[in-house]
Amino acid sequence: MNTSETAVTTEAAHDDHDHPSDAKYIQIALLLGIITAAEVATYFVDIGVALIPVLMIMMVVKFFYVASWFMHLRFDSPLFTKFFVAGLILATTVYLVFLTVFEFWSKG
Amino acid sequence: MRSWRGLVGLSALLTVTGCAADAELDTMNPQGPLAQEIDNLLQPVLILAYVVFALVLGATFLIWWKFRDNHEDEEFPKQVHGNTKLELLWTAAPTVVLAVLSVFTLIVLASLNDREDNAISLQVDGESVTWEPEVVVVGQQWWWEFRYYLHGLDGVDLSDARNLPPADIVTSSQMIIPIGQEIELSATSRDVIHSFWIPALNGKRDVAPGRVHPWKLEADNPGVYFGQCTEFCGLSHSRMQMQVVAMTPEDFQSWITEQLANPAAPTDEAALRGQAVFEIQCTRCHVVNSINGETSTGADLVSNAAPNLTHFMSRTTYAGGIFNLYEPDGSLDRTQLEAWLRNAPEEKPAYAQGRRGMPAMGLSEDEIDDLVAYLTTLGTSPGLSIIEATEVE
Amino acid sequence: MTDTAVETTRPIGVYTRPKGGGGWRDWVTTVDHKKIGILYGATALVFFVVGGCEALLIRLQLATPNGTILGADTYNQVFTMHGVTMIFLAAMPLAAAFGNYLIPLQIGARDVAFPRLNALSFWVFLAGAIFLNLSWVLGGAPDGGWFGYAPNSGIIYSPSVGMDFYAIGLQITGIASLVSAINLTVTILNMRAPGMTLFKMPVFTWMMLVVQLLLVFAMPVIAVALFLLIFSRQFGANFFNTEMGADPLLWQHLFWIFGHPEVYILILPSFGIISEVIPTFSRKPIFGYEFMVFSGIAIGFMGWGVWAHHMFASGIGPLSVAAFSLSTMFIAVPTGVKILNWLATMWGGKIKFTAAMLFAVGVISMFTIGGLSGVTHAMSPADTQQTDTYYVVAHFHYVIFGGIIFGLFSGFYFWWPKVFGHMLSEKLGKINFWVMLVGFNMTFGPMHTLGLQGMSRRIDTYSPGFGFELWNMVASIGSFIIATSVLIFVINVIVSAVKAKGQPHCGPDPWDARSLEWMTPNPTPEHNFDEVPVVESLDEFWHRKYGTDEEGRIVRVATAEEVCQDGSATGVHLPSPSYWPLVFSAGLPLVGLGLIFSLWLTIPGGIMMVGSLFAWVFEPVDDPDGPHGHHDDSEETATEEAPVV
Amino acid sequence: MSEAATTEHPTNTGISHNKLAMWVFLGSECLLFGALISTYLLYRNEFHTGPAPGDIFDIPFTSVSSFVLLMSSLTMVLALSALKRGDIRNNRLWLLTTALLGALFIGGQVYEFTSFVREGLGFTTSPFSSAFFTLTGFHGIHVSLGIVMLMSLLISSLRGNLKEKNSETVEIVGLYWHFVDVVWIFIFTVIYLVPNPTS
Ligand code: HEA
Ligand code: HEA
Ligand code: HEC
Ligand code: CUA
Ligand SMILES: [Cu+2]
Repeated sequence: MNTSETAVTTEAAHDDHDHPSDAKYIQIALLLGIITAAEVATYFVDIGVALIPVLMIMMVVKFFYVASWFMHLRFDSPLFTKFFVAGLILATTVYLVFLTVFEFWSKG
Repeated sequence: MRSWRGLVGLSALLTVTGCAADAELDTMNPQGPLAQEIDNLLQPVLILAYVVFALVLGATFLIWWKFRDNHEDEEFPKQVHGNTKLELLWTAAPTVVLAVLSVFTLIVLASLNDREDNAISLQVDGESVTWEPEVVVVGQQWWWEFRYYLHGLDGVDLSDARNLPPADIVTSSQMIIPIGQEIELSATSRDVIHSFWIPALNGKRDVAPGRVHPWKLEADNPGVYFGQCTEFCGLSHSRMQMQVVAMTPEDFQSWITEQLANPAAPTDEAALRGQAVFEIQCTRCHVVNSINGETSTGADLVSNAAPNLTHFMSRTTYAGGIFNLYEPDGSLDRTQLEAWLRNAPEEKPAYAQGRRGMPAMGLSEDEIDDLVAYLTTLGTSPGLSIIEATEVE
Repeated sequence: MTDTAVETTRPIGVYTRPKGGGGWRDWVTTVDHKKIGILYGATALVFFVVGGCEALLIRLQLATPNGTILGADTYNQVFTMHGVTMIFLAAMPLAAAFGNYLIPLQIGARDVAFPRLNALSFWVFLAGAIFLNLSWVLGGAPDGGWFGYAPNSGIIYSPSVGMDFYAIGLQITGIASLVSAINLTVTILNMRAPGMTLFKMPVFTWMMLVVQLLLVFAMPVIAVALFLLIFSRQFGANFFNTEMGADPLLWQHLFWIFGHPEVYILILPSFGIISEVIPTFSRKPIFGYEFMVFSGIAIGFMGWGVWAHHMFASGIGPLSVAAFSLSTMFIAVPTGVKILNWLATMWGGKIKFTAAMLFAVGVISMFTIGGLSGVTHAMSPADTQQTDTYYVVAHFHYVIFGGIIFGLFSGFYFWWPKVFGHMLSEKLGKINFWVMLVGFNMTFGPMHTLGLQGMSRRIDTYSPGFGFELWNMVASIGSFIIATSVLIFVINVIVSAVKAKGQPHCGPDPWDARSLEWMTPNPTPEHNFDEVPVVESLDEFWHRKYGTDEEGRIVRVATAEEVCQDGSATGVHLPSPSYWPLVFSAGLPLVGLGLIFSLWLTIPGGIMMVGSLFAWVFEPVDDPDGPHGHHDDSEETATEEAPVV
Repeated sequence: MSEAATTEHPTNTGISHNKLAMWVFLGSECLLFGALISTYLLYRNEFHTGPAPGDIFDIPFTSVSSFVLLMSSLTMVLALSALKRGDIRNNRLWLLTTALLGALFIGGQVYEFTSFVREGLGFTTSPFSSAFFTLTGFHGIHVSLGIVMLMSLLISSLRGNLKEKNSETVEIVGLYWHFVDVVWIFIFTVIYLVPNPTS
């Protein structure tokens, strides 16, 4: 962790610069809305085997945008990202293994 | 310091002396190839463990002896902060040891999990059938049922353990197997999780409701092998035992033949009266093939099952394998059986009110006498040798 | 800082903060991490004795075949409560006691990041502990084993209220653990003294950091498992209803996904403790500090990938068994690194075998026995013979008693002067150790044998004839020797306290210690440090006392008295005490009882909780007469950015 | 007393305690929802004799409420950004909008639940139903708690206590809010959109 240096001096300002404007937020929300629409569209339009991968990709993109922009992970201390990503990765691996042990994938 | 060494030595020793002669559940006394494989895996690892422990303890004593220093001086020993080479060494060394262990573990694991194709030929109702030895094991609070489908398990739906298709032979507490054959088990449960374990023949396997777990057993020699339910399953978990009786193929065949036939109808007065009581009081839970066939199956109980009593006398222990049916001389242990019929929960804790276990039936002493007379007509006693070997205290 | 927070959150008349003062009021409102640490420790010791007495009952029942001291039903409750009490109400809170008391001191902080939340953690824990034990008198204790396997823990098979107390009680203590874990994580990351980088932190603090992270990630998993159980029992949910197609293994997985990290949650604090004790008494720095730290992290990390080793016989497929078998074995590697590094620390030292050191050395050898039997479990085919026998009971008592309890006792003897200002008797301490070592090996050593002889665990009695008689008797006698040793400890505590009465406090540095906590006088003053030290190295305190001369020999450059602060600073601002953590916590068991017996009870419970939360948020930052300050824990009041220095 | 003693509280990481605590907590929440979601996935086929997920999910309806929740994330950042500019008025406006959107989402969930119950899917109908209601119920409780927090912010703002310098409080509540949204993004895809078994 990069917290090992003595951060007695803080970049207290890091919050202020670099902050996206409201317009940027609205753009992102628009993008999220469009992706959601696309997601919903898959329900009505048959795209065959591509369905699940496509859904997953769209989900991850949305997830990523909310986390990095709305939750400011992009601009904020990397420590936050570490905690969050640690939780995410841990949860994902542990529960994927969990489902695998239950033979979830073959049972469908 | 002395005492310490002595004690640690003692505790190590205890492990070695694990195999007392009269320990019927001894895990280190394999009596079949499967248990043998496990033992072969464990023994060297135990030795390795002693070696590692001896090294750690030896180092501790050496340090104690060489570096103890209770003087109040200001001298400091050489200040060593670490040594990367050493660190890597003692990261690598155990890794290597464990890698070796894991190879053996995997080999044994694989071999314990593959299915051997074997079949024996049996006379069933005058016909010859090939039987791949397989037994359905069903656990419930707090006894084991063993079901034999002599025409194979193909097409036999085991998914609902409380509603299993009729089997050719249904028995409880004692599983009878032929020697020298790998017996495939399909194990399931009618209520909670139990664990099926015959230490001399193999490790254990849990049985769980809604799941059918494969497992297997094999005995080299005829004999009686003890087991115990090892997954905590409630009140009488400690009293949920079982035995495997391994027989020569000939003996096994005669056992099959006997089990397939219905016991002769009682003739004696008391037994007939007993049968009458049985039909009123007992058939709502128990099955005796000649009376109620497969029609009533313990509908009163949470598990939906009570032991099938058709060949009751052919087993030597009952009620979860904890009571002897016979005295050592081969005569009926009447006192115990009467006590059981008088008030079963008194003999073996159960939640009879909660429909788990056999209730106290409120029978009169006469009725009990008659019932015992009737029960003794159900099946024939096995030989004295089995009675002796299965005796439980 | 900014008094503005005070100004903006106008104190609402009634909610003035208590002033502290003296006596019991001081203890129930305290937010001081040291007092909370002591509260944790005292409570946990009480529950250790409770759990120990349950263990003695178990041993009495099993001493002879066909034992009749407890019936089957009572026995099941007793062993379940023994496991639950020891793990959740004794071992975990004892670790919390050390963590609370020592972490801020070891990193040079005045308190933890959220003092009121810290108090909350303790009171919630206490509420949960009392709640769990109330079950004894309110309809029967839990009887499903400490891991409460479904469906045996369900309403059909366990119709008494016991398992409800289990599920709700553990949920309550879980809240305490989670809150405290977040608190200590933030404390360690954010509040280190200037100069103290992560890699200058004492190993104990490091291990506690790993433990807090494990807690942060593991507690929610058992929380979910317990919710599923509560919903199934209270509201008829079908999570474990196999008739409808539910899978009973769901509970096992969730429980052990939590449960295995949990055992490392239990052991790592003790590893941390002896990593402080051993260097001190060997008069050498810890060998391979980075390896010690990284192996601790590795243990914590690998601990997530091994849970199904508790389920080798449960019917998961052979591939899963193989995978978990391998992952489990390799956990021995980082643990081995620790064992060998401790030995290497002692090697070439000038070792003083004080009581604390004896217990630490005891950990090294006794834990190793347990660890090695763990490896024999990890070989899954072998484990199918061992699982659910006394061999497992032997394994985990060796790691738990030999690893955790010995480690904690080492900590008691080591830090007692720090906390209470007087030493424990070394003589009694050594007797304590030897008696405990003898009793411990006599109790749990024979269990290896019993297990290999085929004695199942959780059986209320056994018949003669299986060859179990001798070793059970030996084990039972051993357990009373352990009890004697615990009694000796209690006597030591009392005798030493009586002796110390009226005497001046012991000097600041009784052990010639190494880390920052000893830079404050003994016992620690309320404000910890007069002045927060600037840290330059690992073992800062030691380095301030010693330097090297031209030939590289170690020479004393300052006496401990010179280096230590005298605790004379006055007027240091400290967070004010508060009633609300206690009030909030008292509401929880009421809600729990309400769920079990009558929903009406949830109303006063809910009111207490919501009310105290409200009061919490709006209570003034400071006690009315105290000096103005800042640094408090409520979101409303402490939101200003970290000031730039 | 010496002022020095009280002003020595910069944090090592440069991050405030509260914010760090919230992130640690969110890391923990990942495991909580992970367990609930996996439980659901395990049981989505176990509908016993009751309705199957594919029979009753109303995708168009849920899409709308998902969209509502998504947009509440936008209003939440706008609230924060307004406060950072010192624009108290817009801050209040957006906080209120966020809470209302959240409430709308909850309303939708209540409607969904009642219509499911009407179609025969009760909490105790099947393992699937228990898992479904538990998962979405936990999410709903999180949203509701978020609404309570937003309302508290609003009240404190109306009492004049929510100023530019308190923006971190809003940010922290925002983090929680976005997290709950992110969880829904996951749930919406994995539970609703991935083709569901039908009876
Ligand atoms: C403090 C708690 C603690 C700790 C630290 C451990 C440590 C380990 N445990 Fe244990 N365990 C428990 C507490 C703990 N355990 C409990 C409570 C249970 C029972 C739960 C229940 O059922 O109620 C249990 C059960 C348990 C099981 C399930 C048994 C069963 O029910 O069938 C297994 C199986 O693999 C296991 C394995 C291990 C291993 C491999 C380690 C390893 O971490 C050990 C590593 C250490 C060493 C190996 C010693 C030092 C190493 C060296 C000196 C290097 C050289 C070594 C080699 C080359 C081998 N444990
Ligand atoms: C931290 C964990 C911990 C600790 C410290 C202990 C300590 C002890 N445990 Fe164990 N134990 C468990 C955790 C622990 N245990 C767990 C998790 C289980 C599994 C439960 C389950 O299966 O669900 C278990 C199960 C278990 C069993 C198996 C029960 C069964 O399967 O049927 C046994 C049997 O002997 C046992 C014995 C003991 C003994 C004799 C001690 C002794 O070391 C206790 C020593 C302590 C004392 C004796 C203190 C008493 C002191 C006094 C009496 C002095 C009085 C002084 C005053 C009043 C001032 N324990
Ligand atoms: C409500 C159900 C019920 C009724 C009625 C009942 N039993 Fe039982 N019986 C059981 C159960 C369950 C067991 C297994 C108990 C155990 O092992 O814990 C059992 C066991 C037995 C056994 C031992 C069988 C074995 O092989 O283990 C005998 C013999 C027996 N019952 C006889 C009787 C007789 C005779 C009656 C009638 C007077 C009777 N039972 C009525 C449920 C019942
Ligand atoms: Cu059946 Cu234990
Ligand atoms: Cu484990």
